[in-house]
Amino acid sequence: MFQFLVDVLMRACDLMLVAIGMSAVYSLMKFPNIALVQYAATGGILAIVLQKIGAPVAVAIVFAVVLTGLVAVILNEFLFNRMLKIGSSTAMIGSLAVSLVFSAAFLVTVGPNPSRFRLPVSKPIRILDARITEPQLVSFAIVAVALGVFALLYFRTDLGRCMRATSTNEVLADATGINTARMKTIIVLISGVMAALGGVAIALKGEVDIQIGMDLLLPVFASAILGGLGNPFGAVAGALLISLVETVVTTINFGPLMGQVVVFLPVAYASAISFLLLVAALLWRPRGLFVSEVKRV
Amino acid sequence: MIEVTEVRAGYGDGPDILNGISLTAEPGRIVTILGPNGCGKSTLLKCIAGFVRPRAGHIRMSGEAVTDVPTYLKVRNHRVGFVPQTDNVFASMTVAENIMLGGRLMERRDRERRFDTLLGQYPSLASKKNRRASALSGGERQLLSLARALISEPSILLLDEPSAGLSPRMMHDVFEAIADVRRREGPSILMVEQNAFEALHVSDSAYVLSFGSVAIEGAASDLLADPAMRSLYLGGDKH
Amino acid sequence: MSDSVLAIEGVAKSFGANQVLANVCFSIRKGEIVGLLGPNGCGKSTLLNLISGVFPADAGTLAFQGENMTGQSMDHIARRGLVRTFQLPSMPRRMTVAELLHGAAARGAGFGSLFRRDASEMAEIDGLLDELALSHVRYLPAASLSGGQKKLLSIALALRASPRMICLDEPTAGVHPNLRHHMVGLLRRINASGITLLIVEHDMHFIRELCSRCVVMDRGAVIADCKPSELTSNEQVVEAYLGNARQKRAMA
Amino acid sequence: MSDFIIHVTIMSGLYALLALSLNLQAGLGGLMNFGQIALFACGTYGAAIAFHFDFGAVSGFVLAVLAAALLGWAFASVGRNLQADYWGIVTLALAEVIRIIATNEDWLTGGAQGIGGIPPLYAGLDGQTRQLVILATVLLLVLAAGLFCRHLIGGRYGLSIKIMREEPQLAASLGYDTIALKRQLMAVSSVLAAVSGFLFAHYVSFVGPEQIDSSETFLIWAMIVVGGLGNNAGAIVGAFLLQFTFAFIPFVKDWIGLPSEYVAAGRLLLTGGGLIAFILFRQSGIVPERVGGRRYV
Amino acid sequence: EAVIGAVLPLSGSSATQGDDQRRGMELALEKINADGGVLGHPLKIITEDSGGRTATALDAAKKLVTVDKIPVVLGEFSSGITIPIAQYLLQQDRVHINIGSSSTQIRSLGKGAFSVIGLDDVSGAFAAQDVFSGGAKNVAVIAPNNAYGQGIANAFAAKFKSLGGAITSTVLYTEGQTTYRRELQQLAAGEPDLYVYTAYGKESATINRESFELGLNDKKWYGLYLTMCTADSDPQYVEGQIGMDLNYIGGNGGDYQKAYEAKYKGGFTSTFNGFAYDGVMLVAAAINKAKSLDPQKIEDAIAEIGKSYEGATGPILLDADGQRSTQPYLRLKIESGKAVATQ
Ligand SMILES: Nc1ncnc2c1ncn2[C@@H]1O[C@H](COP(=O)(O)OP(=O)(O)OP(=O)(O)O)[C@@H](O)[C@H]1O
Ligand SMILES: Nc1ncnc2c1ncn2[C@@H]1O[C@H](COP(=O)(O)OP(=O)(O)OP(=O)(O)O)[C@@H](O)[C@H]1O
Ligand SMILES: [Mg+2]
Ligand SMILES: [Mg+2]
Repeated sequence: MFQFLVDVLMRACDLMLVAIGMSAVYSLMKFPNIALVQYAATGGILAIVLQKIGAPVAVAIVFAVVLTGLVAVILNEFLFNRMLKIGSSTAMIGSLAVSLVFSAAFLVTVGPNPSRFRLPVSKPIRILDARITEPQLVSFAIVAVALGVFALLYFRTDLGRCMRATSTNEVLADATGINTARMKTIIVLISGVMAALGGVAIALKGEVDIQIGMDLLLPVFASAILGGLGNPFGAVAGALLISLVETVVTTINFGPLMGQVVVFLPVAYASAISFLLLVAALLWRPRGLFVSEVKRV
Repeated sequence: MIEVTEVRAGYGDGPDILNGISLTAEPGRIVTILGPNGCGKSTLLKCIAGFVRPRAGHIRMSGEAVTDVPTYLKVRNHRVGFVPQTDNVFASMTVAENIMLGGRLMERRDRERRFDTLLGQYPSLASKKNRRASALSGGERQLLSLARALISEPSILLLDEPSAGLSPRMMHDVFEAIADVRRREGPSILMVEQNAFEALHVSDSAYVLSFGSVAIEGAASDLLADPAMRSLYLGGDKH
Repeated sequence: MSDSVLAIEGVAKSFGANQVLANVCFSIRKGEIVGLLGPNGCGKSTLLNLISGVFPADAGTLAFQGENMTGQSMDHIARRGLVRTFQLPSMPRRMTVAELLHGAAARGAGFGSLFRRDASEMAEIDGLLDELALSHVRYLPAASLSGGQKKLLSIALALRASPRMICLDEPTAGVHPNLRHHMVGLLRRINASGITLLIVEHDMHFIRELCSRCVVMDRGAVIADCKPSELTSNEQVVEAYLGNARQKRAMA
Repeated sequence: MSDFIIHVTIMSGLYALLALSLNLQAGLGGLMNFGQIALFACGTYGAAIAFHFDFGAVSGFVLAVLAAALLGWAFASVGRNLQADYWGIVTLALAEVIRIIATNEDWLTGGAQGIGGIPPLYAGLDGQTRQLVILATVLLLVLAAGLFCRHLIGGRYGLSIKIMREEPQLAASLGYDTIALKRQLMAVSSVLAAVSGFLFAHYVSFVGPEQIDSSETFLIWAMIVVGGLGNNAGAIVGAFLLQFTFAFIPFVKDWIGLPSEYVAAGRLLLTGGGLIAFILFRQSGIVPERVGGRRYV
Repeated sequence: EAVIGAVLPLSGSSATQGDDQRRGMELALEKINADGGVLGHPLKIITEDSGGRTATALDAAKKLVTVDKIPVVLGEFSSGITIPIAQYLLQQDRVHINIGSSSTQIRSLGKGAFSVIGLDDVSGAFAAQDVFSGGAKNVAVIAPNNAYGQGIANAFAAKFKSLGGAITSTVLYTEGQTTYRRELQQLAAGEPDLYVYTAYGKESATINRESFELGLNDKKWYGLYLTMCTADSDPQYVEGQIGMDLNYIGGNGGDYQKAYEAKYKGGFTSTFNGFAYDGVMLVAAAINKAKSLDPQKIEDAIAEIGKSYEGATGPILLDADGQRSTQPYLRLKIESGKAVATQ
């Protein structure tokens, strides 16, 4: 049972930080930035490469994350801001194009083979009936701390309030003395950092390859939208829900019902089922599960 | 103090909406801008606030040139309060958060004090303090927007139709409140209005715009007194 | 009441714990021009939303021309001839005023009209634009109109939808006084052509000139239903809505 | 060389049909369909299944068209009160569900192995003539579809769709049944996609699940964004331009003399970078949409 | 001057394998040209990227045929792409060499299509026999949910059942996930005697690590193409695994392996480089034998050579359909991080 929870959390952690980043950027820029998943890949790969050339793990991680954040800001400044002037679907296609360039860059720099941190192999620790390894615990901790810091920032500081104000009404935010351009830069930086941390968290647990970004795209999208785009903490809940459903449907043994020992739903259908859940949830709450905004006339 | 000299402005690469407008609003005075729909009143306010960049001409606030200063800096440096005509609230935030945001540049103590007095003045908002602004009725939004602008004790107040959609009683209260702010804090108030009579009653001077230029300017009382003016620009002689 | 166009019976609506409308009853006869008044936030727009089917009522029934419309969708009700305007109109960014007016006539615009293009309505649209002082902006994107112009445009749009009854939500808010005067004439003519009008309004002159009857609400309930001239003598209405003596003087 | 150009033109034509279909939905109707490839899949699998079970090409065509119209209808029904972005992700998820089904139900779809050996159209003709006849067929279809779309957008129906796209509430208040409008639009445009898929299956002679990966949808999006969202000519031009670019990238590679380990990176870089450059320097596409259309300016 | 073509997935989700195929071809090219090339000229290969997409691959194949006028094309990796390009090539009377797909559908492509890789029925049957005779009666199978995985899992199951064994569960996993814990737990739920798995580099690394973490390594693991399955995994996780793989030893396989390791600094990334190598070598030999670049003549020469050809991946015997009929396999075991042959 506890193992089951660990499995759910582990999968959710992989999605959460990137989904938060996507949702946060969406709230201010009003377009789903596909390149975010590549920031996650960049974070993970960069940290591994840095460790390989001699940096201690912690230093490698910090550098990778900060660098990725800066890359996110620079791309936003030079590309996405200009694309957004044309329209949000244009910006989205633009971010896809940026993702392709990222793939190309990865392909020439690190090649298609997976890589991982050089960490001592640790025997899993037993907690109740679950087995967890040390790097996994570290990766949990990173995700938890990142979430906590972001929550404090978003809900408890003036900066967070200003971000939320900018995301609901940019013109009025400007008229209230908020530097909306800077808010956007900050949110882009934060999203880049969050995505990179997400990538690092994945890398710590195991291995990353250059496809990891594009592989994350759909589940991250699903999480962000299930929680309600523009509501970063909805994305967390969305990620948890998606992984819960995926895990539940694959661990229920239908065998006894059908008079056989083990009959599982084919795992291939796990993601299909979580997508169907997404559709059903949106039929019920069209703006995501955790958006309580009223749109009135 | 707001000084606008020979400002021309328009949207995108469209034609000029403002064709060389000049006006001044001195501290402690209420200046009302009147004019038919689409003559450029809101554009003028947006221009002063910095949302529309003038194509020619100058804007000064408290004697300082601010023509190309971005909005948020104007708001910070010259304590500008702005009530837009539409989209005037932070829809997904609560009423209290909306008002507090208006005062985010103030000392915390001052802000809370002002917050309490404002809610005292607008009981209909006080009772909806923790409700999302998106649920408010049209009139309630109008009040909220005004409260948000007033909390910071602005020295320049730009009001785009503050009385639109208010009940007669509320409209009266709002104009009283504006007159009251003028008396106590002495900001320069520039107000666009369609409810001309009520607005002129509390104003010191007025400009009537027509197709992006000033057609008439004068003291509010003179405009009210002139019957020709009434029928031509103020909607007939009904009062 | 055979000539009742719109009958509202015991309508109630809450948003969460917040009861906005409670047991609202009144009816409107064919050809009437009724003003719906009340302080801000008393529930006028919410009532219009219920009547036009934006969302369903929690309780009560709504009947239009004898047909029960409770719980019907907005487009269904509009096709039956009950059309409304919005208090804060938002207009398309990528359609011009003229385009919008052409498209506003929903009847016969279905998939079947694929190969139909007629210019006969041009004259009608031109007339409307003239009447509402919008001729010079006809080729501008509708969203770039000024606040007042949008209000005027939304009246024109409602008229294009071949209505039997129009509910107007604060048609004069933000409209220049001269045009308000003009609008009285326009609405009278519309009414004379057999269209019933329900008008939410705060401009008492406008109400007095136009309406034959006023329904006044306060905190979600009807507190008065009378002739406009009788409003000032109703203590409750003065207290809740009209306010101080200067306003009363203006009404006198 | 001319054979190659004929081939690329045929492919471009097939993509042009897809782009026209998407342009009707996204450009005219504001429906951000990210599941376009699923409608195409109805076409390919319609042809493949009919072949597999020996129904004959005509019933394959009927099957393809019916399935696509039905699926389009279903997409619209699911999205009846969803915001554009939400609906976009929902369609993406549904398309993925369809791909998963196609991968796993091998009794029907051949599973991951796909269905091969689908006979070409005009099987009676010899190779060279057949290519030319297919080319003519495709180009005629593109022309017809283009004219049809033009008529649809320019006419009364187009106006009502536009109101629905821009201000659904306003449209409903004027008496438009917005859900019905969406369904009609989706059903009609889906037929175009199905025709494209049907021809593709017979042309390529093989149908498999990797052909309907979600990245294919992004490609079609890129075509209409490059061409100018909302413009029919733009969609066609975009499809041809991108398809020709992709087809000729190998020549650029030969010409530069790119070593083979950089072939893939070069391809990604050219497509991604080219797309970015295009968006930035040709802001609203080759043929931008004009507000007001032809009649009302 | 002899030029041949290749269409490989150098980008997209199979880029790892595609890149490894490219390496094999490169080694073959070096060897051929060091030995004097073909028909007296150095051999040249034009490699095109398929991006893992049918449409792109088809464009590439058409370019190779109509523009570069190439008689022989090798490739691709996914059966779903190999089949359509092969069909096109056969229509154009060119020769196609399958170097990486193992779908049994390939058998029915027709004349002019050859496979230097044994199709799934061959390898699946061998593994089933091997596992069964090793004593396991109840096994669970995990394989990727693609043409290769479905094919080999089916072939294995068919043979294993016919021998009298039982499959407790078959899990087809979706590639590219960050975790396979759910899949592994499904697998374990049937309590098999042994796990049979096959996975590409990255996925197998994750699967091996997670099965270690979940304690699934208390049972035996049998890898189909064991070196591919363990290439990217940490040695600790895979210690003691057994499995089958293609035979690189004997013939010129040993030299090939050494050359690969010298050039690319490490063991094989996947099993596919060897087939790519053999494919090129076979074509070169055929061109030399045919003394012509005419596709028809090359085709005949390949059929002729294919009667007995010693490749790096062992003897290549092509049957009447042009498919590799037998494939020598090795039984391997991971001991102190190295795959060693057992008997
Ligand atoms: N969707 C909603 N959710 C919650 N509360 C709502 C909602 N819509 C309206 N309300 C509340 O219901 C009350 C009545 O609103 P309504 O818009 O009907 O007022 P109104 O009479 O039209 O006022 P005004 O004259 O200011 O437009 C208001 O207090 C408003 O806050
Ligand atoms: N964003 C915009 N883009 C293009 N044109 C615009 C835009 N906003 C306003 N306009 C045009 O500028 C003119 C003046 O608009 P403005 O909003 O300043 O009018 P106004 O005087 O405030 O009218 P009202 O009393 O109706 O609010 C109008 O004709 C309008 O069409
Ligand atoms: Mg205005
Ligand atoms: Mg209202």
